[in-house]
Amino acid sequence: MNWVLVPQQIATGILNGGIIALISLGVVLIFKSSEIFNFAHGHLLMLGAYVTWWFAGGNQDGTEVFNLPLIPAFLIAVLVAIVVGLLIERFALRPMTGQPLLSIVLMTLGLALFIEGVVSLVFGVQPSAVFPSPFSPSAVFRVPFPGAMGGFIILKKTLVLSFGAAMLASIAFALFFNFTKTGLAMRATSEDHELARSVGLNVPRIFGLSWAIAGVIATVGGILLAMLTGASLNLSTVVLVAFPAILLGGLDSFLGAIVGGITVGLVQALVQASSNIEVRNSAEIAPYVVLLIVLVIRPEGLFGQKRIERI
Amino acid sequence: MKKAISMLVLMSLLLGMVSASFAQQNDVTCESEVVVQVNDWLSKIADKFYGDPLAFPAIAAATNAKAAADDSFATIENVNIIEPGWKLCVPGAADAQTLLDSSAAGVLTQSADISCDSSNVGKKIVLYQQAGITGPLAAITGPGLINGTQDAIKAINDAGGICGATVEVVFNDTAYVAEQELAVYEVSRNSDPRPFVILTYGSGATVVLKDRVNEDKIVNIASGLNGPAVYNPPNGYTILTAPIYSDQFSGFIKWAKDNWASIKPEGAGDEIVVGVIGWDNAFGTGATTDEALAYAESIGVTVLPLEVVALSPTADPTGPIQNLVAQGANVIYNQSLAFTPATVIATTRALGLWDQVVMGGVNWSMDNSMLGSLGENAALAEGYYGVFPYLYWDDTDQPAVRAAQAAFDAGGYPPADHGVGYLLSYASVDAIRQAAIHAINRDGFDNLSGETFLSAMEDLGIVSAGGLFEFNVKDGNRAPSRTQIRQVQLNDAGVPTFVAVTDWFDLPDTRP
Amino acid sequence: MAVLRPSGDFDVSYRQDMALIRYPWHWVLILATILVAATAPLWGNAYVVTTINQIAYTVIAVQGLNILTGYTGQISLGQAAFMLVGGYASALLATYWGAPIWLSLPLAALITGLVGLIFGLPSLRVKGFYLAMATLAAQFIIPWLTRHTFKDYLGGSDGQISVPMPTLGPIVFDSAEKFLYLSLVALLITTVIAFNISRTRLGRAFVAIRDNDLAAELLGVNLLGYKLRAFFIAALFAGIAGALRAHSERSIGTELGYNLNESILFLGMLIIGGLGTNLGPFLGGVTVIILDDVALQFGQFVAALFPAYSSNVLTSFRPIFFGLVLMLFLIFEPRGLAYRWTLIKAAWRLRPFSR
Amino acid sequence: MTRPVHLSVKNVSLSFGGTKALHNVSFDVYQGEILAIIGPNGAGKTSMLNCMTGFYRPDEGSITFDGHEITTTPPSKIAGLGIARTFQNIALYTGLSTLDNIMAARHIHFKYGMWQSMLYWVGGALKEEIRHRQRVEEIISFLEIEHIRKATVGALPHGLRKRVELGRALALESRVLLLDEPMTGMNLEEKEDMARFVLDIHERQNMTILLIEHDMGLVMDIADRIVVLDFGVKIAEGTPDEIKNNPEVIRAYLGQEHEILN
Repeated sequence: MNWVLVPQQIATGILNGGIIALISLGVVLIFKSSEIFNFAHGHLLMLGAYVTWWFAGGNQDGTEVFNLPLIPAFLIAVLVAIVVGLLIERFALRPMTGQPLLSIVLMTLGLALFIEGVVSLVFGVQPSAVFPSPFSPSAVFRVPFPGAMGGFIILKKTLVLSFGAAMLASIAFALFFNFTKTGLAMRATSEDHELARSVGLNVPRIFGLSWAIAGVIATVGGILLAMLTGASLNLSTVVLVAFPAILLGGLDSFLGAIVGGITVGLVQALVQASSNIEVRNSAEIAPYVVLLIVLVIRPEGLFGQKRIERI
Repeated sequence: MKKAISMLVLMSLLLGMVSASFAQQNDVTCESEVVVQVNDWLSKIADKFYGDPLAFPAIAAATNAKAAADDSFATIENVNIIEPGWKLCVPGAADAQTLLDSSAAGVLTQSADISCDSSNVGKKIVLYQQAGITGPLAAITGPGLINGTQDAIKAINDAGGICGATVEVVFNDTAYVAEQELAVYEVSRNSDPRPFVILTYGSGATVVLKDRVNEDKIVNIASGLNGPAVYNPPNGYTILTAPIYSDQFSGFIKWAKDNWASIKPEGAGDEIVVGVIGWDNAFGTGATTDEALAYAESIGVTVLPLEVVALSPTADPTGPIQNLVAQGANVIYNQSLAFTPATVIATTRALGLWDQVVMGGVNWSMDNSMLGSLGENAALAEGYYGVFPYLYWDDTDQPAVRAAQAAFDAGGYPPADHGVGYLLSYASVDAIRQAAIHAINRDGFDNLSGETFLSAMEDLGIVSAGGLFEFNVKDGNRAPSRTQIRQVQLNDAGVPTFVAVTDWFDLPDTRP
Repeated sequence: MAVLRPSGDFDVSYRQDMALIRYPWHWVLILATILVAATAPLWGNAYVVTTINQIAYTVIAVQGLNILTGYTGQISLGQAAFMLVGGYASALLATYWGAPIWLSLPLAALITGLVGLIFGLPSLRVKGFYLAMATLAAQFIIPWLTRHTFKDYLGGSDGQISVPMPTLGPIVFDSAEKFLYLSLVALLITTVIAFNISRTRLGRAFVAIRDNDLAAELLGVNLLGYKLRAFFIAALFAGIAGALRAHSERSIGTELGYNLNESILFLGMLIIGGLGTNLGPFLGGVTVIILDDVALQFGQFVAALFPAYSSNVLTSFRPIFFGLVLMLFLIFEPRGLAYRWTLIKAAWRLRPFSR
Repeated sequence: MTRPVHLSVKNVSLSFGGTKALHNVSFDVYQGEILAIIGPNGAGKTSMLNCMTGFYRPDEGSITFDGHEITTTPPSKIAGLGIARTFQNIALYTGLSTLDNIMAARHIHFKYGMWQSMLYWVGGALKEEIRHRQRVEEIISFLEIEHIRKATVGALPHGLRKRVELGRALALESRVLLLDEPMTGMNLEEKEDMARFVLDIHERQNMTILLIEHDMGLVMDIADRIVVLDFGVKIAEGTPDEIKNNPEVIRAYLGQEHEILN
């Protein structure tokens, strides 16, 4: 361990983990409500980033149709995400009700490819980096911290903003889920579809709602990421870091998703503080190694519920 | 589509010829005369007068034309070098356009000594090109590589083909999937007559085809990234047009060593410690080969072990950067492209380490894609060094570059494709033309084969013993082993431009 | 599966009842297929031959995946990574021991099988998505290991090594035409093995685990043991496929694919062909590879109509096509083409009463 | 009772989270008898079966089979020792045919391994398959399901599926048969058929049968002895006549009194 790097890496890890947590939250939401593990979440996220980018004026090269500031562009993108979420639920996943797990996994994978194709058809394959961001990527907060490199921990403002937004979104989401009637209905549905249907809940509508919310969460995540790196087809790959986070936390736990996300951020960052070069260079696979270990020790994840199997 | 483009090319050529003759008849008139001030450069002046920095060749051409008759005007030999006090001729906007067109429509080649001994009108020469216009890599490299080749071939045909023979190109999409590269190659190699040259892109193709092209004796002009495929076995039929990353890296550290006194960060010692940040693939690890490391040791430069950054826009390089600095690195070299060098630049700035290191990278890392990834914060890259390939768009003293620029404009491609790829492809097709002519002259049209073609390339010095493409351009050999270090500097408008800080120089040879 | 058989068609022994090839027209169909494939160098061009090669090893990989995912119900997102192991193993055996292909191929398969076992271990405790994630981990960890360990042997930073041409006694498989026979023989062997697995206790135990793992366990099937066997066999097949691919491409490494996309493609082939059927991998593999070509042609056609958007069109059509076809199959024909085929067969037998 | 004890449950307790599913339950199953476990819904009957087959591991207590401790033996091993069962909610392998379902249950009797499976013709797999196929055909004809031999079980009607499940349990050739509500959801005719099969099996093979069933009339008719569970506690054990008149049982079945007596 290279101790002088550790404070900074912990800070970076937590901040990066915030976004991973937000992305994980969207996947967990879909899983909790409809037992679907959404492999297309990363692509929804990319779509959200592109839509925002487009409404915000795109490349600013004179071909833009709209040229809105970030917030209105974001609001329109949210509306688009809701519609897309509803469409996906209605036309791709509702017909899959009762199909085996594998078919549903493949459906979301097919959906992912389809979205990728459509985005590259409409927005092009070149990364579109001109993305409105309130801060320059080099704007930072400097927090004095003895023992850190140079005596300071440095927090990129964009990262702090996205971490804050991710946490706010998570809290808003938790409040919604725990304290509103719709949230209660969603929780009930997540426990038992049949039972929810029998007590008069409109289960398809709740599934649709979950997808709409997941679409919104994805869009928020997409925008936060695009602020850091611009909109590109590569954005969807971030979900590959979120997957281990989700399983670490436990597939059916919101708190788990957040803790898992931050854990993965930390793991990736702390690995890079190692003094062994090969360990440092394993940042890409470190979350998966941790995941394998957790799966063997505690298969239901850190916060997941252990299910009683009945026969 | 092909028809439309060729019509466009044809029309622009016609226009160019008409206007060129017009320009010769009526002497150039200067709308204004400008005396060069300190800190001026041609593109800046062009930007001032025409609002287009790329219009500077018009000023150079007009000035040179004036200079022929009037000594008070300077003669511009190298557009990159103008001296304070020189008098320049700035033609009117219309004249400038005419001049630009005429220079663009100039002959494709610069080597006038290559002429045909025979005419083969009615015959045809088929080139086989395979690349991914679809697939994952297409998104990063862009279609520039392919369009460059195809436009160059069209230009050759429009100029009468190769010794009268029409050049045809058979293009096959491979999506950069190795299996597909192989399948397409099998078809090409079984064509009648057997192809003498194929054009491929990406290390997948280079690797998969390297033994096969040797067996089949077909020259593979590869923009591949894979050194070992070229050097093993040596003198093979794979000819690499892309710069060699280990050479570029060695050249960069050599330049840093030689110029350390002037470029070194404040407070840095005399000891040069280089850290490399790269992707975890053949490209990303291509700089720090054993040979390059041995070279670094021989010139007394310490190179730290490669720090890997994931090929993902969300990868955070804070750890690698701090690790390198903690180990004493005062030079950081990026072996990656687009978003990764962009985040490394931004993060280094954010960490407040920008002034403590000399930051640079391989040619692709200092390209429009990198500035594009920084978006409106492109100015952050100010001071970043890049090892440049042997040609760049502002080498407008090269007719091939002007021709490429004209073809690019005529093609109506998006600005994002205005990269090195298009240019290199365009230029390499021209070199193929030269070698083909030589082979036809020497051995006869019917004996044009991979073998005769390769030996013709060797005769002309277009290929080096190690399998490197060596372009013969006007001011000498600028093969992939030649380079120029450039730096991102902000022009007066605050727009980052790639400014040469060295002359062309030879890269160290770090081939295995 | 309900078997509709013409009246008067009886089996007189169990052996006959259990046979795979029961009618003369089965033989005709099988022999004709083999003949067509084997004579490809005579009637087809080089592209056809290479594509048949590619289809052969792709089908082998999908057959392996079919045993794990189709029969045993364990989702795997790591089949391509296991191919990488097989390719490397065979390459190293041939390079350093000069092993002929009849030796290096099975040994590579075995080695891959053992690696598959390691990544199958989490199946002891997890299933469903959790297991899918464990295989996804394999898909990331295996390529990483090939780049970062044993650099002298695995190519390290280059991400690839050369693979010698396979030899069998005096024969050197140095052209796609010759290699075709190697692939076809391998495919024939794996097909027979896959069929045998599906009709014996092994296959029944696999399906039992898929259909009702708890009941299977209570009726004497050792879950971990058989899941591991399924992982082993899937990796075994991936090893054969990877070795074939490595030898036919004459190089192996992470620069040449073997990524998550390919693993997903294999799953898609399985769904389109028909999950848990022996015909599925064939139908799926051939369909997807042909579909890819169609998408390309269609993309070029559309690109010609809208030249300004040609790069967008060309890049996007493949994912759109594959994604859309996959989704449509899942919704309208979730049992894949193999099921459609059995319906057609049944309709043919019952004609003219099939409607 | 002089028959030897076959299966013995001693002080078994089981809980899920906070809820006690079984509390200190003990009883013996004797060789060759039909023992019924009855009790209201949620009394812990199926949990008891699950403990006996190793599917649940009791928190306390022990279960022995022929004197061997099997409390912690994994389920697949217990099946191999000779305990077969059917399931409350039919748990057939829906993708397999009737024949293959029953063949799959022969799993523990097969000798050949993975490699022989792959080779089939060499190594004896084919021979063994044919031998077991003969046994399975006997079961199929005993249960009178020849006509659905090659039908996929997922599509079969409820009654037949129950019968296939019984066939599957028989194929294990176990010494104890645990039947979890084999007659639920059947019409009278089907129930009678099923009862006939159970009695046949009992008589022909002198099979020990442990039965969970709600149809009291049927239980009283075919069971030798009855164990009554209520809220996880054994409240009675005895012959049908003893149980019929046990006040505890009547209290547990309050309001269902007549059902017992019918």
